[in-house]
Amino acid sequence: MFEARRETVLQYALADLVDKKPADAGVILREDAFIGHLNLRGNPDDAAFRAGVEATLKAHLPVKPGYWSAAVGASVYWLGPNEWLVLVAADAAADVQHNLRQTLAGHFSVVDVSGGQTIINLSGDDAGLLLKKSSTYDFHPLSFAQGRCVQTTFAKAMALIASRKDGSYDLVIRRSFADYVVQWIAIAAAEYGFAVEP
Amino acid sequence: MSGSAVVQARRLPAGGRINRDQPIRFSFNGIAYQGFEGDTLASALLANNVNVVARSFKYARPRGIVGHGAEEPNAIVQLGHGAQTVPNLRATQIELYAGLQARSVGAGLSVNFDLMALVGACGRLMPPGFYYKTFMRPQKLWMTYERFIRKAAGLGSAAAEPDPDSYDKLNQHCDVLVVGAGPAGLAAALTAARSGARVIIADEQNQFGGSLLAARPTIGHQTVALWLTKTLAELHACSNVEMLARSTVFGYYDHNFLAILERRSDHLRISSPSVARQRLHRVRAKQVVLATGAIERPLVFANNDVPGVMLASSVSTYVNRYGVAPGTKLIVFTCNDNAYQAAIDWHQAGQHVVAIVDTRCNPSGVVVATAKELNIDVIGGHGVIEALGKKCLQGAVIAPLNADATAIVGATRQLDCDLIACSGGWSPVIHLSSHTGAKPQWSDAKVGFLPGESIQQERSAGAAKGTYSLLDCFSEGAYAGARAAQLAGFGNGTVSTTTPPIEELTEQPQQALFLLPHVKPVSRAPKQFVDLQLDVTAAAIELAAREGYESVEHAKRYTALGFGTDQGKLGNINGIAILANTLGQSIAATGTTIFRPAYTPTTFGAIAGRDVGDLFDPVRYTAMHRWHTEHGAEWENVGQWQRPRYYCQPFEVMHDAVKRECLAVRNKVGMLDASTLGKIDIQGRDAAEFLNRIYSNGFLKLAPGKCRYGVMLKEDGMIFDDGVTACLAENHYLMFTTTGGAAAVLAWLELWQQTEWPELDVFFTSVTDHWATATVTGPNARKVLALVCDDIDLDKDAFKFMDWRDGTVAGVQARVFRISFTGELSFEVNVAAHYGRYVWEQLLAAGAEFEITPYGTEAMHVLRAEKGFIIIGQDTDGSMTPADMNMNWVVAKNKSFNFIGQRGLTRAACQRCDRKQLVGLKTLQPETVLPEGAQIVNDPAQAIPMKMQGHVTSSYFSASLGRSIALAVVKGGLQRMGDVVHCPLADGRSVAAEIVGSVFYDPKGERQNV
Amino acid sequence: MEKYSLFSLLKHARSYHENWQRAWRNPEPKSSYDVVIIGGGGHGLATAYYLAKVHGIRNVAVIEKGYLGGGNTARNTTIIRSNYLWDEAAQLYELALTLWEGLSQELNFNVMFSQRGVFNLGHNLQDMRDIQRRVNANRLNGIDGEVLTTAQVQERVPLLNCSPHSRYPVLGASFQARAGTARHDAVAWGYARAADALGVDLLQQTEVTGIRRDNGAATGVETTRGFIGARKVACVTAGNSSVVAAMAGLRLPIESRPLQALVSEPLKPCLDTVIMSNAVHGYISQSDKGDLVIGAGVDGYNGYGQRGSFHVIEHTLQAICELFPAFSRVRMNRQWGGIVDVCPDACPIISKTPVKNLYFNCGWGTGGFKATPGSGYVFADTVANDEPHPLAKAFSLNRFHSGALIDEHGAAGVAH
Amino acid sequence: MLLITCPYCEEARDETEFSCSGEAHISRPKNPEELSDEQWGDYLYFRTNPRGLHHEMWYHVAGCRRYFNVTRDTVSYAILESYRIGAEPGSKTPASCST
Repeated sequence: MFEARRETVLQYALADLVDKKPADAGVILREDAFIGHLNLRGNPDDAAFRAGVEATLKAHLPVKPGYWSAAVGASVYWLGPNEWLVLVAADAAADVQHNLRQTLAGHFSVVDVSGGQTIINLSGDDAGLLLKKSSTYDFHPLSFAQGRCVQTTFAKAMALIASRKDGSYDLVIRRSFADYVVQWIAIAAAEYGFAVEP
Repeated sequence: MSGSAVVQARRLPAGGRINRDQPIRFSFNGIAYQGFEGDTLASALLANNVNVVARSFKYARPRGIVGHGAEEPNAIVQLGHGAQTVPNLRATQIELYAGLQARSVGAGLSVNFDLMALVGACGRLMPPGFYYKTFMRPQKLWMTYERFIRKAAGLGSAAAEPDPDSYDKLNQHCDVLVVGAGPAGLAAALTAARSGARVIIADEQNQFGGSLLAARPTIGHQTVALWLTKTLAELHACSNVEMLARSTVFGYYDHNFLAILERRSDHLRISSPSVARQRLHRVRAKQVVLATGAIERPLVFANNDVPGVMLASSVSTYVNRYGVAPGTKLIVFTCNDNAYQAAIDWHQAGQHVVAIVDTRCNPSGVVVATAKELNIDVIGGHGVIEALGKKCLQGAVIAPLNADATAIVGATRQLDCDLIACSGGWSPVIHLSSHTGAKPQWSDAKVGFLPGESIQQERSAGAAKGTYSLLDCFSEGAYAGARAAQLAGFGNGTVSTTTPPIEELTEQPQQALFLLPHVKPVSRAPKQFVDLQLDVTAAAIELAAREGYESVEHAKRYTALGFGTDQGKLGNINGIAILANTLGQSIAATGTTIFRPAYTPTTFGAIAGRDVGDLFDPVRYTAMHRWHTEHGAEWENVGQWQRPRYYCQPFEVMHDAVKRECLAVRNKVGMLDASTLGKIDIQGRDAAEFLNRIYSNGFLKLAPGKCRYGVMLKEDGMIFDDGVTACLAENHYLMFTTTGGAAAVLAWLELWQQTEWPELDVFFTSVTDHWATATVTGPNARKVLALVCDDIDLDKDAFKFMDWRDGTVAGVQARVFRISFTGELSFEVNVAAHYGRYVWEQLLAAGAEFEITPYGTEAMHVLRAEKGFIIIGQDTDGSMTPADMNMNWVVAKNKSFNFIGQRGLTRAACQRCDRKQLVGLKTLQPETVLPEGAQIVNDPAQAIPMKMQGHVTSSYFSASLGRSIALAVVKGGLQRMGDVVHCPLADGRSVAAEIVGSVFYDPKGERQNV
Repeated sequence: MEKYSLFSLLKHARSYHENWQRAWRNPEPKSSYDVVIIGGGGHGLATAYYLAKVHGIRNVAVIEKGYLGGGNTARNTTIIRSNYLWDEAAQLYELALTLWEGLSQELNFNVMFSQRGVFNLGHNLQDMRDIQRRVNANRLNGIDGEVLTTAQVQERVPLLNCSPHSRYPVLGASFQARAGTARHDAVAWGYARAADALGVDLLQQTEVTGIRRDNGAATGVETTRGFIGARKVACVTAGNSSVVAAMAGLRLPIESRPLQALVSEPLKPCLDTVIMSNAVHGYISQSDKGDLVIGAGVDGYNGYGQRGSFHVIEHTLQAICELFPAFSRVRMNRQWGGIVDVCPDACPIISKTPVKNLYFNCGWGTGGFKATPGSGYVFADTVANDEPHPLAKAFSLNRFHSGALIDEHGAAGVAH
Repeated sequence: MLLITCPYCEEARDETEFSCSGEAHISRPKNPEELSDEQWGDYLYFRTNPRGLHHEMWYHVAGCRRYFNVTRDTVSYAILESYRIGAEPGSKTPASCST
């Protein structure tokens, strides 16, 4: 029978960077691969929809622009007035999608986009500076505290950028742009010391 | 570097903000010199008694250093050499570093070599605009004339090799941006910082302090020096303050966006790819304080360009900040109190002041008194009307003037001197305020242009606003900082800082003076220079006006006034005043000219940033990209995507590879990476209705499991995109778009749903990146798939052409589509991209026994052309309707809803029968391949201009058919089957071809249905 | 008109240039004219000149709200070429190019038309197909042009980055040898001086505030210097066309957009031709003064501010550094913006209007400067005969109703 | 360099996140087939293009992917308001009066 082999989005891009691991790195990159990514659409003003989503995901559905919520099974990111990104365990994606379809009624949509994007976690003292080099958005801790997320430009690509409790940042980027984004980060971070965390 | 460093003859024994323990060796025009740490190239050259630093642009006259900063018009040098050379830097702005090598620009062999002066002698033949009046005959000779003109023009030289350095950018956000770190700027930053606002303060110099850095260290100024130290210390300690030295704010753009160039490595002489040589700060500021200071205005008199004529403030700066005396015998020539300080500084430095020549009849007041106390000879009511000397100043001709200094009222006399420090007053640096569109206001009281009414969230303070008293600068800056912070939401606008206790100097009013009279009329007097860099004289401006170039812009453009690299920082106002005077109107009525970015010249590379080379534009890869790389793929850029164009095997050239790939698909089986096609998931109750409106053909009756090809039109009826859409389930569809069109199509769908049909319940989600697609195509395609897929019934009746099925391929959840772009039996296998390469390799392994052959876009193009399938953007160009493409079958005739583009199609021009239509072409010589883009005519013998009937859109040699084939659009082509047309080529040949149907291979389309 | 020549220069040098004649008068407006031209830019002045010269209509006023040639004439990057794709456009621009070739002599004013050639680079296979198509069409239209390989381009432009490893390698180029650049101000001044000499009144600092109509026909213009009657009113107000049209109750298929440009500091000769790249999005030449003259793309929004967005300049300089890595250390001296009237098909409107005796010449987008002589020539003819000049027929307003657009986007691409 | 407030993201973002899609409030005729070529051409191509206040549509392409309207002065480039599709602009100043 078949031994299905899967590859992480950054498998090759990071392979080229393995030697780049200064101890005093100001920017540390880690890929959180093989996460279940679901794109969820629906009407937040529809109480049934909101309740259905929150019951299924056991997570809060952020309706305030630019926020994300974390829960045990799933984290949910605001993408637009009727659009969210739901992150779940890779193998859970299919079930969660199924359950949402079971629970929700009316006008909604759920799409599995797991293969199309990946998560880059940026930590280190200079991670903020790296964002400043790469995006026009204001990531000052006062305005971009933990729990905030934003879809914006990153270099000449786009990213969903979220700020985490531990002070690091998650970047959700599209697969096809991943090599470009990593090359950009590696070059931009060089002056701070750049490390890749397995 | 050649020779040994010579002594610094003009260096004062003591004083200055230089480190005398750190001697620095450098060279200028090949001669070795020595300066000190803290010097600029200019101060070091003056210390070494280098008077002539350049030859002038038009008249090749010797020129010396005039200023001490961004205003310097003469001391323009070429720094370094090879790939890292930089043209046109100002010596006054180059920090001295060990090993610095600089050359004069423009000059021939040497600035002291006088051959070029011959050109100068012809000066009278070169009035402004002389080139508009000559070099016209014979017409064909202009290109020759031009070559000489171009050689003579231009300053420095660009490098001839790629720039080895790198540049980057920081996107900054702040509440208050303070531009300029002089007294006003520092006071503003301090008050704003104390309010808690996020503050950025930028200054173009290497040290903060502005004019304070050149202040004489006397008792009165001790307190100032102390204040400076303490202020800088406090600012450095503030976590909410970012201090940018060596950082020029060069542009003020809309919505309070400002661009700052920070120079980071040149002065350190390091060059490393990881350290950007320069950094562009892209600042979005809530509020801005412009404390950009003022630039002293020179006085315009005969031969005022002789080396040794300087700005008064520059003389003070060289003495006080750099410990350099740029001469021995000083004349201060002024029409205001302010310049007396230069004489006082000079005197304090133990140098000889010949006299202060003041155009005001009986100068009085504090500084005048001070000067007199020091026994400095003050000559009132006089002016310097002519400077003597060529390469260095040898004296000055002074004359008694009438009250408004417009006429000479007595005998002239000569004064012996080698340095003239002149001052016509000050010009506030209003460039940035002007960038915002604020219209500069002329002030007779300040004798200068002041910042116009603010349009953006900005305010000016200090000298930039015409406030010249140190005390007022402090308080004005402090207030501006507090106010800016308040408007940004910090503090209540009250000033929290104290200004240093210094005594207030009351100044006597200055005289408005822009051109000194001469014994001869302006047109005949020795040259009175207004714009030193471009050799624009007072006579030139008068002539321009006389010839009718009366508007400021005409006069400027006709004479080139202000078009130099200093953008007229010294000359513009004198020039405008002289024009106004010539026209007999006020300066205010004559108007200023709008300043444009950049305030000072800004490196291309820094504005480009890191987005060059590999990072110029994102490159997009599919999940199988590395496999392609490892297997000899030659690439084609399709939009941002890189797609394999063909796979080269040993000893193959492109033609062989493409032929091999094509034949494999037709006779055996081939495989294409089709992952780049755009894919949009569409869900919602009204999805079908929406598709039916957006596509030209019907989509209401597409059943789950089925696919349909569709064409999208713009409202004008022209083809915009095409692709297959599959019905995944009830109210759930998957749309394929062209590779290049994906983003545009998604935006297009959202546009109509969001703005026109919000009542339609439908959601769109891009899944382009989620799916990796391997197209298995060819007679053996089914056999290959069967080996890796056992849960889909692949039987031709169970899984028909234009069906799709869910299943597992090589153990991976997959969607398989029976759609074909080759005309062969095809299965498009879609799997989550993580498995893309794995499934690709499994299919290859399974196909090995059938000699499965990976093929690229080139073979794909040939195969689809053999079938007459169009490619949007190649066979169409935005002016083609479905009918033009012979695709009327894709246009629904009786939809209930008038679909997008339907009305456009019925316009008169779209109904004409002589529109270009898609046809096939068969060259009469089967082996001749028409060039794509060849134009088509009926009669190749006709005279030029020929009547063109259309052009070849696609053309290949078809290995399967053993002949060339082409697609073309031809006027009324569909009615011309069998006609022979001609393609006249560049090489003179004309290729004859027969118009045929556009389907060359398997016209009945049976092969894809098997 | 005083003849300009080396001899006149010598003569005047002897008298210290004190006796040069005015280049043009500064007349008081008459109460009425046969033709009033709104807009004293290159096109308007050229129209006036040809009306007087070719059609003998000399009772003409050119009304300019600012100074002559102060709009796009003063703000463009001076590129001149005629290698357009479609017959209609190509023939119009070719007429302009042939007029350029004799213009200095015609006007006795050196407009410094420098036929240094223009390269249009191709960076992908479709670029090259389009280049082939365009050059073939040009050739059959009698317009010079050739397709060059990468090697040929590299040989002629040594500093150009032709590496196959660059992000978008240069795959080849089209080259028009007769194309080039000219001194933009000189064009306006030359036409102004020549038109003035033929009796045309040039009214500067005079703003048109309204267009007076009498039962469907234009009868004159209201200006800041009072009403001026006119048998015919011709509008040539690039960057303001919709505003002027509104004065006559007309709407146009035009959007006015910022178009930005910049120059470097003056450099010794380092680029002796004109390079344009649509795919990489930049174009560059070197002026006789030594400045690198660089054009950016059109901004994405409407704007009358003669300012655009900084990111457009950033993108353009990325393209320039990509094409000429050696220019990365060169410095930008000045940047500015013009206002271009963009038509849906990137082609001009030279047309009669629903209002009788009112004519419009607009919508040149980024192609205006190079067309100046041809535009003036055919527009003068159209106005004089109240009938479109043969070359102007295809550019009438009604094409936007019939649908007979001339889609030059392919050829127009980036600004030039 | 415009700073545009997206009414859905409820904050000001850099211009580079958006693309402008031209004049706002041009709705598709309900009955295209009944329009003359002239009327259809007007809908397709003819625009107000005012010098002054302009209602225009923007697309937050690098953000929430929503279309929305903006009232902007085409001379000063000052943005007076951003509002959602379907909403009416608050600033009704006729375009002509401002310069």
